[in-house]
Amino acid sequence: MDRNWPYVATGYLLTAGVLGSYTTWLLRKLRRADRLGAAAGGAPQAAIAADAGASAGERVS
Amino acid sequence: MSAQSRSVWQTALGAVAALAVGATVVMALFVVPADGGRDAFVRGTGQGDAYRLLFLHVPSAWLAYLAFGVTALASLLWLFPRTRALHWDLLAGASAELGVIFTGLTLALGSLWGKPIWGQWWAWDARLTTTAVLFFLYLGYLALRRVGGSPEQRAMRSSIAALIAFADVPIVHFSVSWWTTLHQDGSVFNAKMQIHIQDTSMQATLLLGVAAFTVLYAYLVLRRVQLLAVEEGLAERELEAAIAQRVAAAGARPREAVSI
Amino acid sequence: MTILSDALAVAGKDLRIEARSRVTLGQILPFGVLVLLLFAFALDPQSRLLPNVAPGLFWIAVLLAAVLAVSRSFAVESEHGARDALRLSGIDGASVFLGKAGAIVLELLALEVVLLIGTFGLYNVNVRGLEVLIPTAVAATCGIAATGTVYGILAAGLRVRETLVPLLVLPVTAPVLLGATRAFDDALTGSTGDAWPWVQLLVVFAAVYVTAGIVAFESLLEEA
Amino acid sequence: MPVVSTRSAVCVLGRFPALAGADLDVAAGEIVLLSGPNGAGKTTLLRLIAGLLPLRSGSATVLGVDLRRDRRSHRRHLALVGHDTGCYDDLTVRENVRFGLRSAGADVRQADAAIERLGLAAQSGITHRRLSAGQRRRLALAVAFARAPRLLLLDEPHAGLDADGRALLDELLAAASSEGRTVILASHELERARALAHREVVVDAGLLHGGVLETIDGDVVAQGTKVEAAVS
Repeated sequence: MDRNWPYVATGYLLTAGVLGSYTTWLLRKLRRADRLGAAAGGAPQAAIAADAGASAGERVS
Repeated sequence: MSAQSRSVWQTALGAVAALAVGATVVMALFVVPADGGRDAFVRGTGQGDAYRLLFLHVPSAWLAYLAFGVTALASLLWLFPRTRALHWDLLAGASAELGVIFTGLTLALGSLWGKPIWGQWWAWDARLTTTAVLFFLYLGYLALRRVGGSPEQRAMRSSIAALIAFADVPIVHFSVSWWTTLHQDGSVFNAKMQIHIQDTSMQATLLLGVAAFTVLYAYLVLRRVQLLAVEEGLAERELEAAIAQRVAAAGARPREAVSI
Repeated sequence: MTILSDALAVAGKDLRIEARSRVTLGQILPFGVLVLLLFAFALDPQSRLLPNVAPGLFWIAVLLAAVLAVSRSFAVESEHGARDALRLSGIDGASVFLGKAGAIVLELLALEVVLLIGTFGLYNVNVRGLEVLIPTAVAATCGIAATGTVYGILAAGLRVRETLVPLLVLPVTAPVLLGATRAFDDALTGSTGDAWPWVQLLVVFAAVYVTAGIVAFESLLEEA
Repeated sequence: MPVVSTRSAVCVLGRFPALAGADLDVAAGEIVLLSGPNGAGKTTLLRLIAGLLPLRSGSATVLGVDLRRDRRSHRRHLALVGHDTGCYDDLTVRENVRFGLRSAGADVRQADAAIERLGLAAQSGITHRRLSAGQRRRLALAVAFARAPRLLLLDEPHAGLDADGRALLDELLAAASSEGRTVILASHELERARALAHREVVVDAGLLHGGVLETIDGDVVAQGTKVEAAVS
């Protein structure tokens, strides 16, 4: 790496931070909404889908 | 498709997105050579390592445009009576949200690249300027989505706003690029954002980056729509319960005959 | 053509209200001139900077005033439920759009005349190229009024109207600011030939948004 | 063929079910009183009939138009006087009435007669801003009556009116009914309104009692016969 590495590092960390936190927020909210839905007599399969997807999503972040 | 198999698909999509993005990062940071080689960078004919930012910048920019295109398409499908369904509005909203995120990233990454190469954080480059206008256009769109009302009202309002914003994109792009070519400041714009592709690994990495971000977008937009749909469903169920409650409450009271 | 005569009735009503309430004359116009004055304070008037940037400052002042004019135009409709009365009257959405946008165009053109005189006086600019300045101003104003009216009805009746309208209108009208400023610049520096492509851009912009307004206004009036 | 006919009409304001299944029939020439506590859904019902609000479920037909398909084309034949006057502050009484007529495609020369009839002749050149609450109510009624609509929807029309104004309003409504025009009014002035109305429909928590016509037809009502509400 030449002397511009701080810019490159900032760019990559920023991207990881933004996309990672958005994904985490999204999946957490999905899980909570699904639990609420299930509590209200809603579709439990949606909750399963959310939990299954969550692990994949966290790898993304 | 059953919920079970849908969740499997989604998990797979998420995993592919994660792997592809990871692979892009590894390729971009550790595999491809510096632009023009170290000597070229020292001599000032190459961009050295700074250009590695473009492996994120270019896919982000592509995604921003794709996301806004999807928003416009979904809005059109909502407006067209034969395909009118609320999930198009949810898709438009989800896609615009991701579009704004990717537009923001594009601007930030462009600035980070511009500082070492142009010597300044911001240059009035046509594409950068257009992207900045886009960012605010869709920020306004997202603000409009949050103002309340029934789902149908929101869908009508936002789908028309989305198409108005989308119609503006070519006009903005055209006027801005015209403006910058007419009044160019010279030296600052010598370094173009394009990568001088001397190496197939660069090309492959760029393509991989675009593909990876596209898959990531697909995964995120699906999940976002899902979240919006669940929330919409909850609100809908509350409303149904409220209607039932009103009916029951009124029915419980004695109905005295009214005569005049 | 009932659409056009209905539009005239709506525009006449709006202009009559403005003539009587004097909000445009008494508040929006002074605001525009004030913006011109503040630019001079912010940029050193002693330097040769002001005459050079005068076209841009003029159009920024116009845009800010236009946002106020749009807000005012829809405040009038929501004051005593007039919007519902307008819907109930059975008047066509396209007429309402053309009428309200037309009234805003006339108000803004009047405002631009004053602001232009202000710009020439305050920024020490020589008047040249009126044959370019006038079509530029008309085309740009039509574009601004059309987008403003569409977004005005989108945000009408919302509590956040005052803050939402600028956020929606200003980015969309960015090409107008760009084009009108360049055309004015060319006109004032005497290279009128360079200005015509910009005027064409402004005409295209106005055509796109006037059409969009005519098509979409009915749905927005009814369902948004 | 009733002028207004709704079945299980559900109307939602934002996320609130303001109307939870309204069944209402109104025959031509009838004066129907909507009574019920605040928040029962009277205003919502009137706005639904006017076509200002969409139906969530159920059906509504007004002046022969199915509101599920078309909420606009019947509007030229009806007038709604709501809590707001629908007028412009900076226009005079005369200009407001004329604009109301003009925008409805009616003859603006009827404006002065309507103003005269509502007792606003002296205020004809005064702006809406300077009118008192009662005068504003009279102006709103003038705009509505000037168009001579087939269906009059009145939301608390007596509110703010003085004794003369109330008597005048009753007179106008009776006259409209005898001309075959239909009137639906929501009111808390029960004694006054009951004396005027042919039928009372109680709106309670978004539901209607006595809304459906079972035993009468338009003719009976048009003769001014008081009809007992058909209530289960």
